[in-house]
Amino acid sequence: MTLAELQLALPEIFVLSMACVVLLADLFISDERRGLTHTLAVITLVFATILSLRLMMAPGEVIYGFSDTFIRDRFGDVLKVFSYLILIGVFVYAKHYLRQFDLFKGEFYTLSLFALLGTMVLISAGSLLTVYLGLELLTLASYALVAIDRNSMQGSEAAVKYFVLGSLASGFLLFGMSLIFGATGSLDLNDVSAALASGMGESMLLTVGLVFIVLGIAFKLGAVPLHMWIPDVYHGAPLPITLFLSSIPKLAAVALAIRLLDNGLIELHADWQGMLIVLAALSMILGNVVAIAQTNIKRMLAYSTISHMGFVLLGMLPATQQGYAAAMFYAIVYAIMSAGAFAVLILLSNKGAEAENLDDLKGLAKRNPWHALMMLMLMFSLAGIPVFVGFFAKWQVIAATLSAGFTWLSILAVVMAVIGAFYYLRVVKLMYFDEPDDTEPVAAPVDFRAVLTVNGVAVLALGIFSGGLISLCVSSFV
Amino acid sequence: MLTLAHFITLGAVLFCISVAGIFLNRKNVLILLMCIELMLLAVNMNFIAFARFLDVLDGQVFVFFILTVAAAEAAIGLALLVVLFRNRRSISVEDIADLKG
Amino acid sequence: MSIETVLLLIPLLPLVGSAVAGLLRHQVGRAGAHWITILAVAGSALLSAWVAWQVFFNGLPTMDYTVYTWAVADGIRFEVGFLVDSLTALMMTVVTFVSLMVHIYTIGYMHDDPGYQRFFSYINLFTFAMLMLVMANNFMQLFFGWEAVGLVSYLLIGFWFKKDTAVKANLKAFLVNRVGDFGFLLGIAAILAYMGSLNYAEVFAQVPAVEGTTISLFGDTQWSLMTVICICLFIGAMGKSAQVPLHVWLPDSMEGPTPISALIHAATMVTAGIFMVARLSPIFESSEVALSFILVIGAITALFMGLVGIVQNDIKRVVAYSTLSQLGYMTVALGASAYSVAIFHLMTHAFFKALLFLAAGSVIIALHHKQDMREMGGLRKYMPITAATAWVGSLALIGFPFFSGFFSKDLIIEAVHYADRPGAGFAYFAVMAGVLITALYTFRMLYLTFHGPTRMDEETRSHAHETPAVVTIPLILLAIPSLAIGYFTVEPLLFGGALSDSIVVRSANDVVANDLAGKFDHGVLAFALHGFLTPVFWLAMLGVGISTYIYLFNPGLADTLKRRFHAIWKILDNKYGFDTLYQKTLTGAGLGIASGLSKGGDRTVIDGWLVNGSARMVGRMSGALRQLQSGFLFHYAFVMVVALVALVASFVLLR
Amino acid sequence: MLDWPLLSLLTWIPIAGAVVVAALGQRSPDMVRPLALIVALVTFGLSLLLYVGFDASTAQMQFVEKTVWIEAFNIHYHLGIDGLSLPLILLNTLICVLVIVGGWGIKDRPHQYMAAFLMLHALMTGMFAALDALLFYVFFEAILVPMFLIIGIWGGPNRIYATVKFFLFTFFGSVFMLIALLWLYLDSGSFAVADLQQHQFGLTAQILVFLAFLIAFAVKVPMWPVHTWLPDAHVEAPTGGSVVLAAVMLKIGGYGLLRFALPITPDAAAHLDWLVIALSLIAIVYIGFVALAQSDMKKLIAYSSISHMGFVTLGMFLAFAIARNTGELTGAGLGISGAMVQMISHGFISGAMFLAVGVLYDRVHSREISAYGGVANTMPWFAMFAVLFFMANSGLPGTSGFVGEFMVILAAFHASFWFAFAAAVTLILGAAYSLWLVKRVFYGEVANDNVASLKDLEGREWFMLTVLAVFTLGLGLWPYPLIELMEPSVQNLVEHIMQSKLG
Repeated sequence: MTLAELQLALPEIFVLSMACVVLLADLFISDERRGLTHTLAVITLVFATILSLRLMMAPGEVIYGFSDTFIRDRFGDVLKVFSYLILIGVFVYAKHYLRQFDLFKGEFYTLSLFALLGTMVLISAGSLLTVYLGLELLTLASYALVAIDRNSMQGSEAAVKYFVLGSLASGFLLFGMSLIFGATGSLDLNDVSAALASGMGESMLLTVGLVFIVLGIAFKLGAVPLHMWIPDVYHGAPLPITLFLSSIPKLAAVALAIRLLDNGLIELHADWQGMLIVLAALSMILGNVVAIAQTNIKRMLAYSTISHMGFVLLGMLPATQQGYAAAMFYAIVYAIMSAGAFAVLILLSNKGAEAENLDDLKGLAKRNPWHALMMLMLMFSLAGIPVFVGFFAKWQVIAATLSAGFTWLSILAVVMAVIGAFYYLRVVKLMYFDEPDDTEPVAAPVDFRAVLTVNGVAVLALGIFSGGLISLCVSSFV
Repeated sequence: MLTLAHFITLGAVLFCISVAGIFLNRKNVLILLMCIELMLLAVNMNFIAFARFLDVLDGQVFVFFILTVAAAEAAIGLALLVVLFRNRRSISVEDIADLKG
Repeated sequence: MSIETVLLLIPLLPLVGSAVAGLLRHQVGRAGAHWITILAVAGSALLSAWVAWQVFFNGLPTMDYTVYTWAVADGIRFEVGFLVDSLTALMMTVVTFVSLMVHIYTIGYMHDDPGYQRFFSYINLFTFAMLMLVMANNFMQLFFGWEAVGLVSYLLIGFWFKKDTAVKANLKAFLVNRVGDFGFLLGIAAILAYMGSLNYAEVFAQVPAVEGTTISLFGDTQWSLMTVICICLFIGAMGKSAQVPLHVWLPDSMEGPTPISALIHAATMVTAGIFMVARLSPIFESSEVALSFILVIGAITALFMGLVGIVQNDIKRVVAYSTLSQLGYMTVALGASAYSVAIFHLMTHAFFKALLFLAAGSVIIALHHKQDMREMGGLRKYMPITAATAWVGSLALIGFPFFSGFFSKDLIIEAVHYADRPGAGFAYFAVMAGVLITALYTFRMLYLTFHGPTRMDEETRSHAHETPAVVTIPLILLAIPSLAIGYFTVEPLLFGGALSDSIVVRSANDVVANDLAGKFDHGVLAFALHGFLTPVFWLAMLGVGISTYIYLFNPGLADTLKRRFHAIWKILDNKYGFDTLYQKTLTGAGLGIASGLSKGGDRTVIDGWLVNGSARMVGRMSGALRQLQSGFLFHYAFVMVVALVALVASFVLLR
Repeated sequence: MLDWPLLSLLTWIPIAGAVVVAALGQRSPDMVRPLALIVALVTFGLSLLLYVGFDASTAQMQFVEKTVWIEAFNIHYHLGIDGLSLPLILLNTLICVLVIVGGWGIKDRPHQYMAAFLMLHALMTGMFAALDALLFYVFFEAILVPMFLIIGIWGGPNRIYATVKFFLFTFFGSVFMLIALLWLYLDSGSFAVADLQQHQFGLTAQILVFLAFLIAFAVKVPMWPVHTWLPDAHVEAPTGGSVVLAAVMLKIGGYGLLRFALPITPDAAAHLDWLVIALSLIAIVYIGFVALAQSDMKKLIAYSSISHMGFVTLGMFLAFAIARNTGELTGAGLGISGAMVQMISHGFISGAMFLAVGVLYDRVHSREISAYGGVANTMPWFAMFAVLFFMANSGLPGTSGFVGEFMVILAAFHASFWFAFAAAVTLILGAAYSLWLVKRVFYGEVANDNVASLKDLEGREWFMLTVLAVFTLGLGLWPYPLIELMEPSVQNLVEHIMQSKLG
């Protein structure tokens, strides 16, 4: 372990230390001054951003460290930077909610930062071991986050369901890893890849292992048929937690998929491509169709997540740079859009009552035109309508699918996008075409409104100037 | 003579038992936690067997990490169980089905 | 002023007049409106007369030039241009003269109408449109004028738009005309497709080249191109000139004010079809089949529409059916290749039929818009000028020697007699029988209106008196040509070659030159005197006699006959059931199809099943699939395991 | 002066205007309407500069602007116009002014209303000028958003169904185009329309791509049987929405067919022209009948629009049948020019008819034909305009409605007698439904108190109807300038589509 290696992991080390600092500092901060914890956490993220950006600006070769268990590449840096930025948003959104619901405590920040750390480790994982550790760090923190409201029936139910199913999925993943290890004799992803390339390993063992691993990935993404936890957890968890779960872990899941399938198991591409096709098709169909019948907007967005993850998988399956870039772009964009959408729900939540029914959105355009406009843009973006960024995401993954020769799958995808548009339109309809039940104007702190504005406008700006982000993603896979 | 196949089979059987336990058990959440532990042990069995037969130490190292994580996982799992019980006065798996549809 | 300017002014004057009277109706007021429009029409009438003078007497050569290029697309030039030759000059003069008379007459007729300015605007616009039609040098402009006169006719029939019958009639008129235009447009399209131009001269030059062309319409049957074109074009003429079976609109068009019945539905617009066929004689000459078709259609119209005239009681409708019948005569002449005779009859008919309509209108004014002849009678005592002019018109109509109608009608009969093409025999019978019938209904009308006992109520009778000068002067001015124009123009027009630059007849078909010219060997006077000896004259006299007997001396007989021949009377009274038939089949079926397609096709199949059906299906699927999310942890775990087993099975075992 | 990036200005000025108008709405509502009008007028004025500077002797793209947009995919912000797009842009900017004037009386959220329309028109200008397929697609789809809101917010009682149907229908069609464009990009490596038009590829692929384009544009046109969104959308939309929808938005489909389907996949178009022709003729006849059966004025006009748009698609696809049947190309250009003229003319006429219905609706609040009768008694000037426009709708010579139909029917005869025959049926049906409506609404005795209390046109209405009347008559009496403008482009297109692209 050299100093240079430590420098590679500087952001991780920084976030870890700061997570501990926040944990400790929070103990000494009185409830009235809890804002300090928040500020500290945000500052952590700002500095982490700077650190990662510094690494990103450095000449962009792939560097391995810590006995090749750690990879520093542009892909990782970009994902990390977006993770920080989105998490800043999550923190700002969450603060407003936590204050109103008497949940404004340090645990949220500590757990989130640890989850972020898990994400970062996962993103930079170069070995099955680090993959596992990152993943567990992320998920264990997430389980706790879901149950952060200790008095919530729904929250505890969601947490238990999440925990049991998540552990089961981890078990799948681990079992798969053990088989891959058994077949190749290595935990290092590059070595696994090299071993496979040299024809090593029994194919039976490998394929069974691959199935387990793919299912583990699918669970993290929430792809059908391993999606069952998503609606219940999204529904049961408090809004800021749902907001968190729908953004950062998605980036982690994409990283997980790319690290394992591309870096490690690219030789088995023929097999996992087939599996991803099934998962992607089922996710797009089930997610979009079932979302239509939902009246609870959290559940609706949960099913929408499922369908979007189907689209992300589309980008994965050709195993091309263009495809990975598309999947990465999609995940980042989805995280941004989803964060914004849940933020609007937080905005609408009043003391003691979450806005979780679609009807709560009624007449928002009259109550708060500006934020209704933001929500409108987010919804059209989620639906994949140009010029919003969601369109560019869909467009790229469909291009990837087409380039792999799966015309039928791309047609299925666009047809499902049309069906999906229906429920996003319903949100717009409620906001703009219906009269409000509650005419009270919607208020929120200035930082909340500013971030939400940035979030909404980003959806438009990233669309109009999508070239930059696309180039960034493409350059991650050169 | 015990071959690798025996160990892997044992691992697989353990894994299957644990998985079956998760979806067959309808009463007690605690049993689910035990099944999860069992599943991790099945994986450990695999890793150790492979490490031994392939003569690669990595697998054994991995097992240590798994054990550690399993402990953390159990801790969190039990904590969640407590929360659940506090809220519902029941830890029956059948009873936790408010969230659906 | 160059001749081009003059020609441009002729149509533009009424257009400007129309725009001013119509758009600035409040500014110019009632008097302003009629002065402006009458001056405009008078101006174009004078200029038309001057042009006609130049053409007929000063030997002005045929003018064929472009006024402006309407469009150039795909190398095809669409132009607005004038073709001025003898035929055009004649038509221009007739149109503007009759129009002028009607304008003047309107001052009296529409005196109390609130839509006074609007009416003048419309008839001025009509004059413009009709002039554009007759002056056209290409098919597109012809179609322009064709539809534009249809538009004005629509507006004028529905002039009293509060009257339900009027707005029904104008819709009907427009639609029936559109059926004709449908054919007409196809004909034009065929001409462009096969001859590559829409200019008359260029098309005429192309005719010999494409004459032998055949096209297949149904399967492999080959049709002569020229026949298809001619029949298509003639369908247009059938609509505009109200030939059976597209005649149904003309009687109903009498719902409009009488001046326009005279101008549009007797003298000018309805003869556009006749004019068109004559103008396009080089084309029509190339298809014997089409000419036979024309001949038969004309004959049917001439005979059967005349018969209906006998049973009508509305004075305007009698004249309207008479118009139909006379248009049939003109069509027969066209079918016999006697285009010039048709045009000649067109001209004489324009004068005497306008006269008859205006006379009828004069009666209607006097009786305060009562039109039923059964409530008239003996009016000659109250309105002598009207009665006298009506007599002139009637005598011209029945073809009494020396009256203008005599020459034209007699020559048509002769032409048919000499024509030898399929259908000519029937046509000859029809036009001969028509003479008897014409006399019958014409004198029935005269007697019922002006002679016999007065049958009006007291109130009406006390107000009945001769109409003012604005009404009677046009009557007199029209009576003069009705009486005399035939005598003076028959020879130069038909045999002097005055129309020879515009009408082309193949020598084998040329009955006018081959057979009729001989009749005039001893001069027009001899011909007219000889008219008293022909069977035609005696047929007419027979009709007059029957009429006189029944309506003047034995009024009860009409009712007896009506009862005795009730079946026949019923058929005639129903106008052969055309209206009912169309109402039931075309209108009924059309609306039936419409609502069937709307309800069954659009709302049920496309919207109900396909569009909303698929939306409903997605909704149901959504409801069903969400049941899978049962809420039970063990179900969720089970699904994961099933997925695992399925994937392992499909990717490992089934490989 | 003409160095200005006119097309960008035309696209972005109204967008900027829309943002300002929307932002201003809260604070100074009085400023909203004049400001929107000024923006619309400026845009219209700038579009006239396009007309002035346009060189009508060439089929080359003019006023071209090109910058890299998405480098990774070789996508450019590439604008330019030729004779096919210029008339549509002019129509668009003109209608924008009229719609802003027409929306003067909107009470509910006027600032958003004005902003939505400015946005809508800007996007349409951009779409007509886009020379990069993806840029085109972006504009093409983005148009849905403001229109969705316009119908949904300011629409009638059943507006939700109508606007969702409108949105999903169009979206459904367009996603297939997206796949086709992506496939073409993967095959050719470019999104530039010009490159795609030169790209050679096999027949099966062409047919699939063509069908994808056809679905997308057929929904927009709309062609039978994917037309049922239009009547609903029209009925529920506010007057301005209906005007834009009919006057400009329907043209997108026709324009797309000309710009994409025909030149990119000419061989497939030649193979499948029977399909388009059949659908067009069905639209003309079938929809003509359906229009007869309507009792709602807007629905009737909507169906009449569909029927008239049948001429557009018919005219565009005649070329191949003409070439097959006669062995030469005379008439092919006529058909396409006719289709273009029909689009422009339909813009004036249908826009005017919807405005006319709006005039009545503002006063009586009913669109049912049976709610009226004898309107000519109380609104004589309005009746004059209405008769003019409905006559124009039935294809009266001298009005613009005639020109396109005439040209297309003439061209159709070159292809087949029966094409022309079926197309000419509109002469009868068109007159029947148009004039029957006139009869029932305008003629007759005053039907009820509502009609008796009607006031004749006021200033704004006079202005809008007069402008449209002038254009309707002007184009009908002298279409030369318009046809001259697009003739080189049309000829170029005909030549292009006659060359097989089977590589």
